[in-house]
Amino acid sequence: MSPDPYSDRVRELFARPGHAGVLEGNCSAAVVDQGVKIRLTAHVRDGRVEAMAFLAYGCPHVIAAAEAACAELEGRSAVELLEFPATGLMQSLSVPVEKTGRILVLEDAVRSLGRVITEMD
Amino acid sequence: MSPDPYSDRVRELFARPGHAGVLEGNCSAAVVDQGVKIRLTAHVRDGRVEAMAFLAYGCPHVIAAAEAACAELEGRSAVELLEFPATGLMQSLSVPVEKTGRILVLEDAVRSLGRVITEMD
Amino acid sequence: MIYLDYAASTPVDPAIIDAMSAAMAAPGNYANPSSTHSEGRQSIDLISAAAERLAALVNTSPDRLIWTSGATESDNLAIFGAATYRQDRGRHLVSMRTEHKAVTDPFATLAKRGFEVTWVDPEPDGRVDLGKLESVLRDDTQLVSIMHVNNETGIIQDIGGIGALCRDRGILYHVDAAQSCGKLPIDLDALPVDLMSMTAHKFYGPKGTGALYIADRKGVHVDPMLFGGGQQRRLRPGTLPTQQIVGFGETAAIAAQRMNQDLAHLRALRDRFWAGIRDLPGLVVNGSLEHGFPGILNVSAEGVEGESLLLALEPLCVATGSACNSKSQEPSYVLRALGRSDELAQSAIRFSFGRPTTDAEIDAAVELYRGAVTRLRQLAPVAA
Amino acid sequence: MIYLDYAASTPVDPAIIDAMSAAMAAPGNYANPSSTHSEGRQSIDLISAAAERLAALVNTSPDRLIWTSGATESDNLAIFGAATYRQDRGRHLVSMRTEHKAVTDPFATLAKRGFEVTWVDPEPDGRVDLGKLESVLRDDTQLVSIMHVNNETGIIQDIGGIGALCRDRGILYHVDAAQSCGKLPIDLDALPVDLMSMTAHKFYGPKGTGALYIADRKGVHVDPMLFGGGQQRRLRPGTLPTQQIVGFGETAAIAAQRMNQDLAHLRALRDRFWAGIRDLPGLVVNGSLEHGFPGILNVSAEGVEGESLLLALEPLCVATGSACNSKSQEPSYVLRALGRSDELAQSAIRFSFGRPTTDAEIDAAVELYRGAVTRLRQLAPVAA
Ligand SMILES: Cc1ncc(COP(=O)(O)O)c(C=O)c1O
Ligand SMILES: Cc1ncc(COP(=O)(O)O)c(C=O)c1O
Repeated sequence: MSPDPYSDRVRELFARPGHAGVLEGNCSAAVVDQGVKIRLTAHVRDGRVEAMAFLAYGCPHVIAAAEAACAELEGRSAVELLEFPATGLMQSLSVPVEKTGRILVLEDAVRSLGRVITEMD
Repeated sequence: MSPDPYSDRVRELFARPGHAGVLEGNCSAAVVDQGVKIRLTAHVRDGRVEAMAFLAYGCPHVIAAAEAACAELEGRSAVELLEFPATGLMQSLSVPVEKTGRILVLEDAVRSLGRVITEMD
Repeated sequence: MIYLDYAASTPVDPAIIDAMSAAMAAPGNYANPSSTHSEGRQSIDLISAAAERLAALVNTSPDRLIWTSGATESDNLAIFGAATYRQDRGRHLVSMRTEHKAVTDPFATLAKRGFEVTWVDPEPDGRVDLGKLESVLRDDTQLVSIMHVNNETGIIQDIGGIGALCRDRGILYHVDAAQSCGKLPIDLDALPVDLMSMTAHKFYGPKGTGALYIADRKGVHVDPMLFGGGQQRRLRPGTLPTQQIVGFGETAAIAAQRMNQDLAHLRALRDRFWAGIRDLPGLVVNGSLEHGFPGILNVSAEGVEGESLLLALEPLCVATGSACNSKSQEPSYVLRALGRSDELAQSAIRFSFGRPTTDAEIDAAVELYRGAVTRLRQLAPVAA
Repeated sequence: MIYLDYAASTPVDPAIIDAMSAAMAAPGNYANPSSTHSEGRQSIDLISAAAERLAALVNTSPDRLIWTSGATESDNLAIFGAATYRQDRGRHLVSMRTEHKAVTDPFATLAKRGFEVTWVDPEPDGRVDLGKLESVLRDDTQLVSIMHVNNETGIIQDIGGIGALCRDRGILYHVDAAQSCGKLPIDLDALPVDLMSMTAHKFYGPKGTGALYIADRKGVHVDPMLFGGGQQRRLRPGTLPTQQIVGFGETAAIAAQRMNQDLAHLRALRDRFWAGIRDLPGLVVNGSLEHGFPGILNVSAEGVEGESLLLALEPLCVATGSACNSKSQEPSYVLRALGRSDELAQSAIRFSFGRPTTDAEIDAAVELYRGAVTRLRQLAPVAA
């Protein structure tokens, strides 16, 4: 069987990205690379991410990964953002190898956000 | 429509060659050429062919032409045999051009028979 | 599922399927058309009748047509065959980067084998400017290949005008008519065209059967690519696939009858679709409505990523890039040759309409497209 | 009409026609298999399933198979493709004059392009002597092509033995299996064969669809002949003809199931036929009963002209020479290579039997043959 290029989970995240949007506040990071554009915004309290949102221009895997990252990172500390590895997402979303670079752009954006939060402290 | 290579007349003559065989007597001629073998025998009276028969090894057009020639030449004089042109047969039997040489072998055989008859006179 | 990918391939008309089935099973029809016995001749008759029908569709004589396995093979046979046949006269060839890969790849290969290829730049709408074309023609030019209807944009080239330039100079003119054969009127008797590629599966016929037209004119000939049993005057050997050719013939006969009706239908659909989406901001038509075949509408949307757009459009079946390279992630080379930025080329969707397409499908497609573009723009960091 | 020309082509099994029809009309199935949308993927699935079935028939993996338009194209792709791919290592090639034209003509063309071709002479029954073959292999030999079952005589070559000689020396071995695929057991996993040509229409499948097996082994590769959309790993572009490939897959599945039964049936028919005619004087079997595929019996009759024999045999549909050159008036080049005189070669009739052949048809054929030979001998000047 020739596989559907998108897993059910990717389809679900792409169709209903609950974290799409912009959170007002001063924690935000944006990265443009590899034809992908990502902007992350967050509400931060006590060095922890209370809420996080994304805007993304990119393929379905990028959008799904951004949505999954936002959901996953809420409640985490800036340090955790700084060390955020995209590998977990690549696996759980079965991202094809040729798209690895694009998911690393998301990783970049998350780490930038981590830095922004750290610097604000 | 891609044509049947054999006309109805060729098929008829090939299927029922009434003049196939050998007539006992001393008027006979044989020619071997172009992969074709033809033997003609005749009953001759007063310089005229009373009856004529053929044996042939060759393609259907050769066999049909030999049968047609025998039928046509009964009653003719030796001179007529000597001048026998195969062109009429080629037309009436729609012989394809690439087989012209084979029908000329039949012409040869008829003319040889004409010579045999003339020499016997 | 709403299928708007008729430029990639089409469903086969039931009448055609019936004719093909009969050509495979009915006694005699399945015989090898190379055989001399009555059954073999029956197969030849079926093939001759099909040739008559295809020849009638494009107004030429049946003995000018060589059967192939599709337009890819026809294009290759025309280009390699004519280039090598005439290589002693000269080795300069002319084409455009907006051609199908089945044309550009053979030329690229010839360029590696000692031929010189000039690629003429298209005008912004994709058409070739005859003056520009004329300026690259040389004494040693042997072959020009410029298609009739572009598979991505639908743009229609002036094949009569191009052919006239070539004929004046004794240059062969090859036309890839994969997207126009059976859809637009083609009069090979009147056109200054030497070689034309056709394929059945783009106009409701079976996949895997094509034809190459070779004009009956001095100097027009192709060297064969395949060697074997002497079928098709040694130009293209192999047992003729009776059922495929019968299917192609039936396809041609139906198309000849329906052409005007089909064209009017496609124009109405295309206009309805465009009317439904044109007020969206930041849309760019790739090609032109005026000079385009109405079965194809290719639109880019600023600020929208193509792959996500395709997914957001489901259950709409449409194409980005041409069918033949829709798997690749790269922006269409055709649209880039038209001067589109990578981003704009990436967002292009080719909507292609067909006989079975209904107004209701168009309306649903309009709604899906408006929704998807709007949603993805909202999702993107830089709103349009 | 009594059809005994199954080696030329076969009627298509109704189950296969049904599968092909569904692949052309059912929603989704008709989509272009190159398209990414769900409908396109449905077509790919159909094609993958067909590849599994053909691969199972010859015991290899589906990704080793390239779809083509028939054995003629497979033979050309294998021979030109391997010869040019390996031309830097050497330009010596080996084949036999008893091969099909789809093999001998490509080699003859390569000989004109700077390759050296050695033609190994067959033994009187048509088989190759392994010692003789070995003696012509050289350090610069790159490719050997010797078929499995001969299309005129039915003789079976020892492809395992030939392949072993080649593999020992790093030479590629190509087998034209057009007449054996689906009829004799073939185990590509076990056989030392690098390239194998197959075609569906010789075993109850559709005409115009073939395959080329390319072994997964270092140094085994072919340069493509056609260029275009990147289909089939660029080895053979063009829109894949879903219905044709589905038909081929179904053909393979049925053949795998029926092979033993088919073989027993053919053997019984061939033996019945031979028993019915063998007492006629002056008969010569071209090939051999012992080493021949039982679906084919090729017999010459001394003193009988072939074309007249063919007509006298009506309504029997049989072949003189192979189907692909049965139109030519020349005696078969294959039989001449076996040492037959022109006259004896001319009189050869190839009887080929199939699944639908009945004992009653065999008995009628026996009567027709006895009658025709007897009558034509009586008609001939020099009786046998
Ligand atoms: C313009 C053009 N040329 C050639 C082809 C190749 O045709 P085929 O699929 O018959 O090989 C296509 C379609 O894929 C096409 O659109
Ligand atoms: C031995 C052999 N090779 C090749 C071919 C050519 O096959 P196709 O008709 O599929 O091109 C045939 C049949 O004609 C054949 O018998």
